[in-house]
Amino acid sequence: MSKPNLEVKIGSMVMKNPVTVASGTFGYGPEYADLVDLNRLGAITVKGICPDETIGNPTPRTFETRGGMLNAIGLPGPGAQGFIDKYIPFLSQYDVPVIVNIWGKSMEDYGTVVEMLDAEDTVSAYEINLSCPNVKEAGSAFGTDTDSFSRVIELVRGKTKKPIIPKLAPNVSDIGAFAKAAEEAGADAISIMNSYPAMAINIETLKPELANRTGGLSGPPIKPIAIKLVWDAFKATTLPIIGMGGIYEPEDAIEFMIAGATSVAVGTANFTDPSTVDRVIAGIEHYLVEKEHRSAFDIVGTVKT
Amino acid sequence: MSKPNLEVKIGSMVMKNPVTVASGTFGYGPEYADLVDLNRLGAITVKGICPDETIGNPTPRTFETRGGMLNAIGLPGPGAQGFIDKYIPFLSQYDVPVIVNIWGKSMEDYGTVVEMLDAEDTVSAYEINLSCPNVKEAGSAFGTDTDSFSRVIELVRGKTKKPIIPKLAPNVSDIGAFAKAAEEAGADAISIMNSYPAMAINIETLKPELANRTGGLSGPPIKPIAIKLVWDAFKATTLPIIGMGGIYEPEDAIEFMIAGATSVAVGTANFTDPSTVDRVIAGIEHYLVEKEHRSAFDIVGTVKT
Amino acid sequence: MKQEIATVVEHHNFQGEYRILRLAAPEIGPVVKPGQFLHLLIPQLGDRVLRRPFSIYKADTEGVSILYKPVGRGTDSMRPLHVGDTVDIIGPLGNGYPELTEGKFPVLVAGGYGNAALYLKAKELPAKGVAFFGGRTAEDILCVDEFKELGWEVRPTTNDGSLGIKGLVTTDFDPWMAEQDIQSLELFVCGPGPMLKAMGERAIEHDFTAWLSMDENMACGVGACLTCVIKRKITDGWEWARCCTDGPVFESREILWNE
Amino acid sequence: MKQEIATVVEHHNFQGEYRILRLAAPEIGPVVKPGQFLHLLIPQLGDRVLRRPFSIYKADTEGVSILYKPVGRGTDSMRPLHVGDTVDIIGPLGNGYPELTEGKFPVLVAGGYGNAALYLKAKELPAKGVAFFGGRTAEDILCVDEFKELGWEVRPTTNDGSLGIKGLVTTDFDPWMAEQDIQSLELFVCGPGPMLKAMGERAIEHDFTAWLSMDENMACGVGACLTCVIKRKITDGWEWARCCTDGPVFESREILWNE
Ligand SMILES: Cc1cc2nc3c(=O)[nH]c(=O)nc-3n(C[C@H](O)[C@H](O)[C@H](O)COP(=O)(O)OP(=O)(O)OC[C@H]3O[C@@H](n4cnc5c(N)ncnc54)[C@H](O)[C@@H]3O)c2cc1C
Ligand SMILES: Cc1cc2nc3c(=O)[nH]c(=O)nc-3n(C[C@H](O)[C@H](O)[C@H](O)COP(=O)(O)OP(=O)(O)OC[C@H]3O[C@@H](n4cnc5c(N)ncnc54)[C@H](O)[C@@H]3O)c2cc1C
Ligand SMILES: Cc1cc2nc3c(=O)[nH]c(=O)nc-3n(C[C@H](O)[C@H](O)[C@H](O)COP(=O)(O)O)c2cc1C
Ligand SMILES: Cc1cc2nc3c(=O)[nH]c(=O)nc-3n(C[C@H](O)[C@H](O)[C@H](O)COP(=O)(O)O)c2cc1C
Ligand code: FES
Ligand code: FES
Repeated sequence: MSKPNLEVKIGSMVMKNPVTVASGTFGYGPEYADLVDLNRLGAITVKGICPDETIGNPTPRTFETRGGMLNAIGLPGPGAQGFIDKYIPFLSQYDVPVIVNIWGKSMEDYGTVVEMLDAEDTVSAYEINLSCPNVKEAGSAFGTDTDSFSRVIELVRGKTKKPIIPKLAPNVSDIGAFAKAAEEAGADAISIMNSYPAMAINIETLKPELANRTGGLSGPPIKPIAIKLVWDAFKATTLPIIGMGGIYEPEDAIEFMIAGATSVAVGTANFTDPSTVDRVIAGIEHYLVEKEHRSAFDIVGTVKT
Repeated sequence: MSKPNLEVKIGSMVMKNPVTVASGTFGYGPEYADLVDLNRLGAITVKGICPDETIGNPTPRTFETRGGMLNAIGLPGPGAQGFIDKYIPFLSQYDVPVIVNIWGKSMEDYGTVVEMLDAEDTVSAYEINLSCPNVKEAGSAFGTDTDSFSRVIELVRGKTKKPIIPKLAPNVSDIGAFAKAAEEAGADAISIMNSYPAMAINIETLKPELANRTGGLSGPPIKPIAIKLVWDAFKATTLPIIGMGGIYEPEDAIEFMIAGATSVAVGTANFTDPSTVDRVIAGIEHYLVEKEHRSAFDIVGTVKT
Repeated sequence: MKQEIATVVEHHNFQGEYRILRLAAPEIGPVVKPGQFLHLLIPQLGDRVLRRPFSIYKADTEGVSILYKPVGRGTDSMRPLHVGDTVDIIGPLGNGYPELTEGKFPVLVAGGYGNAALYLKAKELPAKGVAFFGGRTAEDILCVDEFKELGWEVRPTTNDGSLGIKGLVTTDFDPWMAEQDIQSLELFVCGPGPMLKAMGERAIEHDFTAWLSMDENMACGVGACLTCVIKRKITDGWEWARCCTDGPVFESREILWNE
Repeated sequence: MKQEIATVVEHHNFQGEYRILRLAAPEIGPVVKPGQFLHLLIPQLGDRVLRRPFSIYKADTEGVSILYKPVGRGTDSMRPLHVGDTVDIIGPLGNGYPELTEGKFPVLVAGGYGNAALYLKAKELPAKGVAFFGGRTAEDILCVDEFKELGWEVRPTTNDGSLGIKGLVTTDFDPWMAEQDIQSLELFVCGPGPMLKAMGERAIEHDFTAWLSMDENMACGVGACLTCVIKRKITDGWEWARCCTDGPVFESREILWNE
């Protein structure tokens, strides 16, 4: 049998396979370059960028929980210009699309950061972070209210022709409404899910384990939540979905695709085992061969319900 | 040092210690009576009861996930009269308050079930299930919209003088709003959290692992989510909170109390180890002694933020 | 029903891929009835939280033995258990098989670990009868000599013909049954779903008694969670019955099979 | 930086509660610089997903050794590792200690597993100097003979006086320092936070160089997650620096200590 076609498309962005990395778990590219063949990835998704340099939250910023972890990194970063100067030269060496995760402290920021980045050919698409559990502005303010959610997307839509991919907040009762809103506001795809608002308290010190007090839960614990959100969104929209949340094994990624994700992102698993992306890509291919599919797209949303 | 006082109060209901069991994970009492000394519990919370006998969902009803489980039992039960006939005689033998978890297919049902049960002295309090992820009526319909949420509570309030404890849905953006609404509607306490809407798909059969397609995630994975919800609710209301979600060790229960829970419920852990409730009670006592507290209430909401 | 921290006293290969695990369990051992099971918390199961049910193969005043085959996450993780390790078990659970009805002729039908589940019953039954054991290959036919020693006539069938007759259990059972005083048969069955169903159908069609030990996924094992339910016929329709407490053994007429 | 599946070739008690783990790691071993660390994925860590960082005690063409003390979930779970088991490691990580500045006199200051982290540096340094080792008890003062063999003067201090001087490292260091040509000292420090801070303060006050190996919790270990950051002074204020990649070794003047 001939090799299956692993290629998928997110708007006009072509990914050579469905696998990218989750923003914030893979730095800006160079960090894992010794361990992961970046050219093998479907896309590189970088840590959140806003117009200006930002410092993020105080430490401790992460905490290990049963099965996963909490983070409240708080979106530190070099800002749009800093990103261009420090990382574009590196990223442009590779033959792989780059998705820049963007955020803002104000609604305008989302427009500004796109204006600053859009001339860079290396930037292939924007993932719009509307769901950071650790930064008030980028999270609850825009991500859990469909009105401001739509307005941010429309604003970004007005600034770029590149694919825009709002990243949805998981802590909503009706993710379908946000998926639909994203579609109507002109998004090319959506990504689901960000880490889930959570908390841990040290019972000896009585202090929260994170300096930010609360953080986002990620890793295997959230996978069943993410699978449902992807399926719910899949039913509500025709937009392609980038699914993530606890992908550790190829089987996890395949499950996301069957639930309705066109592409998948590996997040926390990079910390546990940087070879995860490689294994996941190989595992998806193997599954397609075994099930005699011609293309990765054949399994998207095939859940029998 | 004298023994600390483990007693806590949920409205007018006195619990000899803060530990109860989570509805649906402990049957109606007799199931675990060989393994757990029921008189040792702070309260027994029974599986959801509605006015009529109900059959629940088709099988498979549960599925093991990384770190926890999904369930879509779907609230089968003997109905209010069946409960009285089959279980009240048994439960009345024990010196322990009984919390009956109630639900309805319609708003009226919530009133009816209380009318049917309220004459029973053995029934000490009602936990109002407004958050079942597996039964449309008892879940999304009432639990994620503050208006109908309040109306159900007001309706139940009108039917009984016993403590009423709405059980909140976790999949909302602002749990504080529900906590406040519960307080205003006349609730005596709130309980947090129900299992989280989730899903798993078998990648060989392409079928959801649960016959109901989706279910609720419970066990250790959800603990950090539950801790945050409890803390958020604690800040929004003065009502006592029954905290639950992934309590496996005494430390987990203590963490819930520090976050703001007056009482805690052990759920999925009963399946793993029926001695959990016993260990948790002993562990709370031990912690109070070690930290030189006089009463369990001293640690409630003491998180330093 | 008791929860006991049991020490591993024996753990090794039994036959083919099957392994035997013997546990010191002085509280549970003495009270086991044939057809009951244990709910076992597998140590080192990583991030998995549920127990796994296992039929009790042997039981005495000192403990219990089970036979298992590593087929998944749980059973694979049992391999490294060493003599001296401890295992948290709850048991004995379930109703077990009833007494043989007066005047009936006992027949055992089993597949895979079902053989283990029937051993205690075979030992207890006053009248010795015929045991039909089915499996994929000879390796799946367990304890033949032990049943023979108890005085049973053992008739194996294997899919590949590597032991006994080639075929399914029914390949051997059907012609045999046709020559018996059918209504005097009383079957005790433990095996995979299709075997249970095949025997159940025959029991109803030919009007004999068949006690089927149902194999359903379990969570609590004690009747609390309502995971393990099957449809039990009642006068006007059906109700759910819990395999863990109302079963696992049901008479064929009680069961409403899912389509 | 490489990811390698390394085989355990040695694993036993080293001293007191400390244990030594030697891994065959032909890819990582040869490229290790003093002060670098490994990021180790602990097998059988149950439901925990993060790696744990360990300073490299010894390294050669065939592999690496680490010294650790079981103090928590991760290190406790390393106990059952057997010779022949495999462990997934990433390394070598971090910048390691810089070369000794021309004309400076080398001083090592360590506590606990910090001794291990300094051994390779001690071995590499051209000039042999003085090593101050602090610990709670004699058991926490590791590798004294090994450092002596390399030609170092070893001066232990213990909180309980069970070895060397009773007190903190500073109890011995301060009077010693007062008698030296202070500005010619160059310190290489690895130990708990308070020790790092104490040495850093002295370096600034008395104007000598002190290289501090910072001990921060890590998630990725490779600079991607921004967990392990500390405040590094810059001209107009401070910036975050990652201990895993920008460190773990920083010069005392770089660090803005948290209040
Ligand atoms: C009453 C009873 C008695 C049993 N006695 C024995 C015994 O004596 N020896 C023995 O080896 N096994 C026995 N089993 C089965 C055993 O409990 C395990 O479920 C089985 O060995 C697989 O578990 P696992 O964790 O290895 O695999 P898992 O990884 O949990 O599962 C492997 C696959 O099997 C499926 N599965 C798991 N459990 C069941 C089940 N109960 N029914 C149907 N499908 C299932 C899973 O969904 C999965 O597809 C018994 C089960 C029951 C209900
Ligand atoms: C660069 C570096 C080198 C290290 N080298 C060694 C070594 O050579 N030998 C050795 O035994 N250990 C070393 N450690 C520490 C080691 O990585 C483990 O964190 C430590 O042993 C405890 O891990 P655990 O999983 O056993 O405990 P856990 O259960 O994870 O933690 C126990 C307690 O320690 C805290 N803790 C965990 N890690 C750290 C940390 N890095 N800093 C401060 N507090 C922490 C936790 O918050 C918790 O309170 C090093 C750490 C770093 C950052
Ligand atoms: C340390 C860390 C940092 C993260 N930073 C970002 C970020 O900058 N922007 C963003 O949209 N999501 C961020 N996330 C969320 C992830 O991209 C992802 O949505 C989430 O972790 C779920 O996937 P996982 O379970 O595979 O990790 C971060 C997650 C982690 C663990
Ligand atoms: C098998 C099962 C059945 C449940 N049935 C009910 C129920 O009838 N009513 C209800 O309010 N919650 C029900 N729950 C939710 C639990 O009461 C609890 O809120 C949830 O499981 C979180 O706690 P845990 O993580 O400790 O299990 C059920 C949970 C499980 C696992
Ligand atoms: S397994 Fe819980 S009721 Fe049977
Ligand atoms: S541990 Fe992730 S950046 Fe250092």
